[in-house]
Amino acid sequence: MTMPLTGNTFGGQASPWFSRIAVAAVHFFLLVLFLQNVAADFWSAIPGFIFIHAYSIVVLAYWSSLDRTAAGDTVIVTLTLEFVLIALLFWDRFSAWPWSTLFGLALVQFCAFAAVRYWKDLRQAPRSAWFGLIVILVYVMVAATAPIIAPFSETEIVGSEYDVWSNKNLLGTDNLGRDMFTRLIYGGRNTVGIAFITTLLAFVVGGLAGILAAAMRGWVDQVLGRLVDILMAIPSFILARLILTIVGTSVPSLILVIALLDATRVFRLARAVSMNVVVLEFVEAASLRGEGLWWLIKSEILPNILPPLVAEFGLRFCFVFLFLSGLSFLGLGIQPPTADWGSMVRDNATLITYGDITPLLPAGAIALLTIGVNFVVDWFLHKASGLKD
Amino acid sequence: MSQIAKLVAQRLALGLLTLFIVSLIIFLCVEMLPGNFSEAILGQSATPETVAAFNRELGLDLPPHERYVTWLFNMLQGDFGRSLASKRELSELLGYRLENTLFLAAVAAVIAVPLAVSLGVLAALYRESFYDRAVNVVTLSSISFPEFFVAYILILVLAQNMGVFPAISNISDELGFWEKVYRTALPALTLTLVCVAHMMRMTRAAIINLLASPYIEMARLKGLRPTRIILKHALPNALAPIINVVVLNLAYLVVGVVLVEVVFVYPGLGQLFVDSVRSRDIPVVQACSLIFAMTYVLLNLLADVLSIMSNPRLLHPR
Amino acid sequence: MAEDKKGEVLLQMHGLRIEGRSDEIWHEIVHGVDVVLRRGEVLGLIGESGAGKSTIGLAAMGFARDGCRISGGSIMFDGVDLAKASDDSLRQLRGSRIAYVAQSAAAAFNPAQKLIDQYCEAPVQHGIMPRAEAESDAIDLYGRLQLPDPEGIGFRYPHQVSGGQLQRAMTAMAMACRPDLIVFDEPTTALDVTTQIEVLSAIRDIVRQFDTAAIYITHDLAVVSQMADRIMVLRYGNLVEEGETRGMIEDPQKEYTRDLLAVRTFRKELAEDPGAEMPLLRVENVSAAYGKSPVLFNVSMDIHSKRTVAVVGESGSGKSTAARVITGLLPPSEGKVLYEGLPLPADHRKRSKDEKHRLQMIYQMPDTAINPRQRVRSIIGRPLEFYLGLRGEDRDARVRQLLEMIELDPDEFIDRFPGELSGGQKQRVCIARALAAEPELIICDEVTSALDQLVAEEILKLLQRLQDELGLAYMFITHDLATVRAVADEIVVMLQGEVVEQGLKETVLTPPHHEYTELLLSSVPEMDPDWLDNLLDERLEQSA
Amino acid sequence: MKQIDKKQAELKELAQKGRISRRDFMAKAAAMGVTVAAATTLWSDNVKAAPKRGGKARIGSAHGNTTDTLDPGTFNNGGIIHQGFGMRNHLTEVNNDGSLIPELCEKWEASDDATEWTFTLRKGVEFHNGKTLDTNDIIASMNHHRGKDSKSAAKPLLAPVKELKADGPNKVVFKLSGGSADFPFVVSDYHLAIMPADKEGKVDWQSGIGTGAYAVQKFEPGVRSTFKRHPNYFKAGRGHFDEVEFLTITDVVARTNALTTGEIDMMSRCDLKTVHLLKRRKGINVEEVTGTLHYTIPMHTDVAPFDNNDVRMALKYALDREVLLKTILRGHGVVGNDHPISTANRFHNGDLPQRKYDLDKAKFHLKKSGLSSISVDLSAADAAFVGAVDAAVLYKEHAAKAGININVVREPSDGYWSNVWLKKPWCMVYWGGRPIEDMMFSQSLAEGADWNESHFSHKRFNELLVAARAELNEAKRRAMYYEMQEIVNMEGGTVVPLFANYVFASSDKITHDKKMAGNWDMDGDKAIERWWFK
Repeated sequence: MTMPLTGNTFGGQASPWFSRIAVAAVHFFLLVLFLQNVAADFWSAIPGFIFIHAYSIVVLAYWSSLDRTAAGDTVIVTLTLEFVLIALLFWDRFSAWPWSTLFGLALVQFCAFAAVRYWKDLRQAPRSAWFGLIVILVYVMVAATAPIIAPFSETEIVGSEYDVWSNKNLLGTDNLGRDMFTRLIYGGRNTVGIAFITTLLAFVVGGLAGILAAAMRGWVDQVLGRLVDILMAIPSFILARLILTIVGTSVPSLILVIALLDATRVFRLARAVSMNVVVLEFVEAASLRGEGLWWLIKSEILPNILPPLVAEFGLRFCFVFLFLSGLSFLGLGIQPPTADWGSMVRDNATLITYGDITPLLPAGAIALLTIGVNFVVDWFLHKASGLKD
Repeated sequence: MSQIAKLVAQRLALGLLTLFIVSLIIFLCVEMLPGNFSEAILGQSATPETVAAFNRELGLDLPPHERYVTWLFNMLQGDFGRSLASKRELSELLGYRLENTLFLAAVAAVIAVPLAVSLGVLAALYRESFYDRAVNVVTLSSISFPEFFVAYILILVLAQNMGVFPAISNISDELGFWEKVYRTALPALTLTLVCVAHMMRMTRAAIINLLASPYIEMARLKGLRPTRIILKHALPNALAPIINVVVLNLAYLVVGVVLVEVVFVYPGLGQLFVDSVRSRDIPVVQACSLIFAMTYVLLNLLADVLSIMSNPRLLHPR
Repeated sequence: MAEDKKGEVLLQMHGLRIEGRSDEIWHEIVHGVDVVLRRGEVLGLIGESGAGKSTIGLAAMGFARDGCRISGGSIMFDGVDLAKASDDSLRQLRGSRIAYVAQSAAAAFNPAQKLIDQYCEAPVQHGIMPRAEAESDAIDLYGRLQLPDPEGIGFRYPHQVSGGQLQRAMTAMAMACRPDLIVFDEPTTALDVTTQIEVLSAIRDIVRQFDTAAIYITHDLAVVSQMADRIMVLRYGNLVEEGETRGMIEDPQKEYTRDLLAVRTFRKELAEDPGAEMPLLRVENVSAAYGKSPVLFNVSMDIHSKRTVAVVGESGSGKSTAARVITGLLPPSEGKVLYEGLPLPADHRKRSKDEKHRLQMIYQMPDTAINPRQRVRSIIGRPLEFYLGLRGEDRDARVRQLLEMIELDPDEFIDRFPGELSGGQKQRVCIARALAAEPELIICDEVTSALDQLVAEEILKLLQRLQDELGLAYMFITHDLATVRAVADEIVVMLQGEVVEQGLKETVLTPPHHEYTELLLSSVPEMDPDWLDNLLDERLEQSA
Repeated sequence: MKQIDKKQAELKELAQKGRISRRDFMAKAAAMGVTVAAATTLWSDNVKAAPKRGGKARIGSAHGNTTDTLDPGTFNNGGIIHQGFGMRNHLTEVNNDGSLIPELCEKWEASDDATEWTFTLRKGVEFHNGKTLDTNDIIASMNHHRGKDSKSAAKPLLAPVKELKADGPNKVVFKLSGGSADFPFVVSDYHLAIMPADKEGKVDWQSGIGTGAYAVQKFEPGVRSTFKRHPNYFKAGRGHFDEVEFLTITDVVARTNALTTGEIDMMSRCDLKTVHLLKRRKGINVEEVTGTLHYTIPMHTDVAPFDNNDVRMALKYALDREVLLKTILRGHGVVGNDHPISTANRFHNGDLPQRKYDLDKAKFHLKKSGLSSISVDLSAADAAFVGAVDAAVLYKEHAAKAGININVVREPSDGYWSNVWLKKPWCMVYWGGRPIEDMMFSQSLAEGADWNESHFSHKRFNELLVAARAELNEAKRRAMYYEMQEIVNMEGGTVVPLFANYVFASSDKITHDKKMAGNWDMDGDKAIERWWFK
């Protein structure tokens, strides 16, 4: 039953024409941002423009000449190099950018590179997964570049409350007369950003602990397992409430608390899937070789439990997202005037009674992203399970 | 069977330990909250004298560890204590709320669980069909909206526009059973929408997971009908994960419905808990947390026992 | 079964083509095969993995696994073209007129139902007989298949019944509707040799009793020659050769068939008795247990450098446990392991790098023995880095050397993932990984049992060459006496955690044997269509 | 006079119940010495709005906790206060026109220096359990809040009461440590409800028995309470519903939905953001009253830089109250003038110029203070009032233009009153307000007062406070209170940006007197006593 193997599912090589276009598009996007925001005048941006394009050509030429092993590393090297070079060239203006925008841009670029790298897989993705990917990409780009694309500032009051949709305020205004469109964009940035960081943290903590428990067994497993059991026995909403009340609802404490609560769920999954891996012989072989714990985790276990973890990441991200909105609803989430979708729904919820759809927008935004992420996760899981046979 | 008894005993003992630590954690958390019961009750009008008098009467002036030990000691003797606020016996105060919460959970579960499982089975049977995709998208959307938003939309459509259900669940114990069900309909529906997707997807996945196994192939080669293959051969073997996810959702229906209670003014445990935290009514907070933790422990135990019962390998060892 | 129908063509597949899907592309895996089967005839399908034999066997039921499709040709079964028949009519045929016996009965029985429920399902669902009748029929068949306690065994769950018995119960289940045709898909592959004989004879008897036509699929020519009237040899989805069993065994026409027949003719030169020379590794009175259940009892053995010790036994005999004790994965409850006369720490975590690198292990399943997320370069490179401190170019150079040593082209293979390798190639990589540590002793735990016979032979030859070149000692754990014959210098026979016999190869293999060794040796099928009959007669006489 | 009032009340009741024809009514009125014109008005007023007895009223309140009890000493939210007013009465009552009228007493008298107050009890008032009200009940009810072990929030209110004793069968005498012209107002406080006393002189608060219009049937704190009308209620023209169901619905959306779908008949606290939409709904009446509820931003006047009055003035000028009114209250309120006396109070100083957003003046005062720029922390949490944080942020933006840097510190809502208020040098606060100037001033601004949130210490102010308290001449008192408001306005440490309106709604099946009380939400939290079904 073995089929002729045409390539590893996760190391597929991108078709060169697409990679060129994609990277060029990313660079072009970056440049437009440059021209709009960084370069004080058009002419001073020209060298940057020329440089980036010349550089892209060199990178791509080099890249396509390489075999695919190096491609992954090249992506990372390229990414780093490019940012360093841009930073050097435009240091004075660059430093004025908010860090989150930089981070966001890095993320956008990373997405593009990932798309290029896994183009072969993407091409086979079903339509629903494509839809999900596009939704996620749009959200990431919007979130990353919020200060640039939003017509107004986050808390600026630009009109009377509940204005109708107009040219000036694309989606009307909210309960305080702030531009709804702007708030939506910023809300996405805040909510998505916080949910993303929270989930990431939960995975780092919970995932590591889970793998550790599986790898070490014995009392470590017991202690961690019991601890998680206890934490899970307290309903998360309630524990979150208590802790947030004690430490206050600042964004860092929100992130830490939710991450801690979510880490328990991640722990369980990570432990369960790691358990399946640690009994495999290659792990035994590595530990017989005398490899340390860290190597076992990093090189032997982690790469093999990544697919289910990534899938879980998507789902957890959605849950965190909904959890945050729930907390906002109870007034414990992200505090005003910072825009977030949960409290935007809540702030405008009374409108629903009068059949107004304004509160639908942020709720729809939440739902759209959740659905998108789930589609991608479904596809990913499908692929990952396909790997087994 | 003795194996099950042993497991139950072991898990119950562990559960007790868990409960003990939970009570300790909750107590510490509430202690760490700014302000205490007296200040919370008196609010803006608190003066040092009245607060002191309050504390004296309620024994709040004792050091925390002493209060905890007393509480624990009384607890062990079956005395749940009284609410600081109303001086009512907790068993009476909580009993009513718990009953409401369980009622809501039961109504939601009665709708949600059969619905989810049958949707999941159908989706597995007609996988990759239009029906499958449609159910998938619909259920996904239903969990993708925040809970309170689903609630508001249901109110708008079913209460405001169509007027079939009341907008708030004003229930009391003198109501008849069906009247109670009627008034609980909207919150139950909200909860159903929130948790069906999860259960349905798990049912579908668990069944599909098994479809590649040799015994399913064998069943197909025996010339059995697809329905029979799914129901007789796949479903019984997929029960363990399904039971787990169902139980997880049941636990959620009991402990995680604060938002729905707020929106529908449903007098359940969640509201009581939130209120009691706000006013630092420690005995009530403790008791609620213990009930929640106990629900979790017991339901988990139930899931394990049911999983064992559904698995002949464990039920009938060689 | 009417006598006049005997000899009539029951199944005729013509130009059968089957496609399988990988990476969203359809590849043809069976390229136009013709099969003819008459009533009462047993047809053997033989070939290595990837030959398409199971696929063809299933196609005889009009069935294609998920991800496969029948893309061409016709499958005429008693006048009906199964390739074109509707799902409903196919379903009515399956189970009632064509039945299937799967490779692993343990997996093919629904674990949640009792055996008899599963037996009755087909006859009741097809409306052939009511439940009660089916049950009594089942008990009758269980008896005929020599299952112990035929009245009671049906009311057990699959996990409560041993593998050999399950395989017979599955054969009974296939017989339930008295089908015209049964497809046996490697029914004895997963069984021990001694059990295999019982199942083979039971299957043969029942097929003969009911005069059922059968397709018998296996990779073992010796087995199929006991069962089949006619044999088809398949390779890569093509027919290689077809003929009457006896004729084919005696006079194969094609080279591939000859290769298959010639498997395990490879023999190692006989070695001398090592005498009192200090052994490289000595296992001294070791007992071990998993938790509370003891699995090893007072086991002792010596392994001398540059020699191969084969540890042989059936599943559950404790041979792998012995390996785990030696490697330090399972500290023994009693006894000790000496390396060059010095005791090794019982727990591998307490052993030094120096102690570790001398002792390497190769596993049975190459699929799980190497990390699917690492490239060959790092799989082989890591021990070099870890034990020898090689980095960068030095390391790569050495990896290339090792790849050449195991006969894989470095340029082609160094950057592959395990998923891009065949089973034999993976096992070679495992060997290279072991070699990278520059060991003195390699424990080979059933290293060939997951591989096709021809590939296995290549691996054995490779190991032998490496031993000659590098002076390695092997501890060779296997259940396959053919392998033992091929590679061993010394043999240790194990049964239920104890060593029943040990010594030089010729001593052990030359009669008189220990009783169990005798049983083992006699149970290995031979390429002789009469072997099974003779053996059974012999055993019958002995017991009489 | 009193006699005539009583007769008139009886007449009114007859008219309202339709038991008397117009002709008979006029005749009876004339017999009582009422002018024809007055009698006509009386007739038409009462018949048009003739309160009808009956029906089951369901009320959705924004407030109410599961920890609420029937002990009036711990009443702390509008929900339980409203229920308290429904089931119990007080010695005096603030009427819906803001005036003080006798409730359980028939009249009160003061000594000349206003240190001794005598209340004559109304006769024949019956508790729900049939017991008749006597002086013991009054004394026990008052003592419930007094004494060393009192846990009552009303303890400070009664702190000046030196002695409390009965004088004969139906008179109670309060002896005060200092003159207090407004003492009758004090005893109208919602804490000081009259409950039946037992033999030991303790009150029975647990049963909820009182003299009020409604007797408690079922009390589920924080959820719902049901009441039945007290058949022998002593007040004429009050307490019209047969039954009352009191629901706590904290979520404003749920409350609004309940009202619009007819699940409840009245609700407190409308959502200000959408009240304009609610008003458009058919079948819903929205009411709005300016009351004493106000927001304050007190600075500790003994802490730098707030110890400098110019800094305080600069901060007062650096806030655009109109914007705050528009955004925080959506216009449902009035701007404050940096003193806590509302237009609903008797002695509101309307002559005082309204303080406006004036950057020049702010800069001027800032310069005058000798500080070129200041940077101050402002603590806020939404526990102070809804939108407090928004308000703080707006303040920050306004002040920045005057060169004042306000750093908004977001405090946790929980424990705000114990950890932030009175502790942090500058924070956001809300006050329910007091119907009496003296109460307001002596609680929040008098030197040494527990709640002197701005640590205000002004000699003249304190002298005026004591003098005005004992002054029985209204004109003189007015002058004194005007001056005090000016002092606070010019020198106080408290920014008072807004007075908030009470906005509540009812179904149009409900009706009520035209005049709405401004001392509490929902008609002085007496909707269930004062309103009726059409």
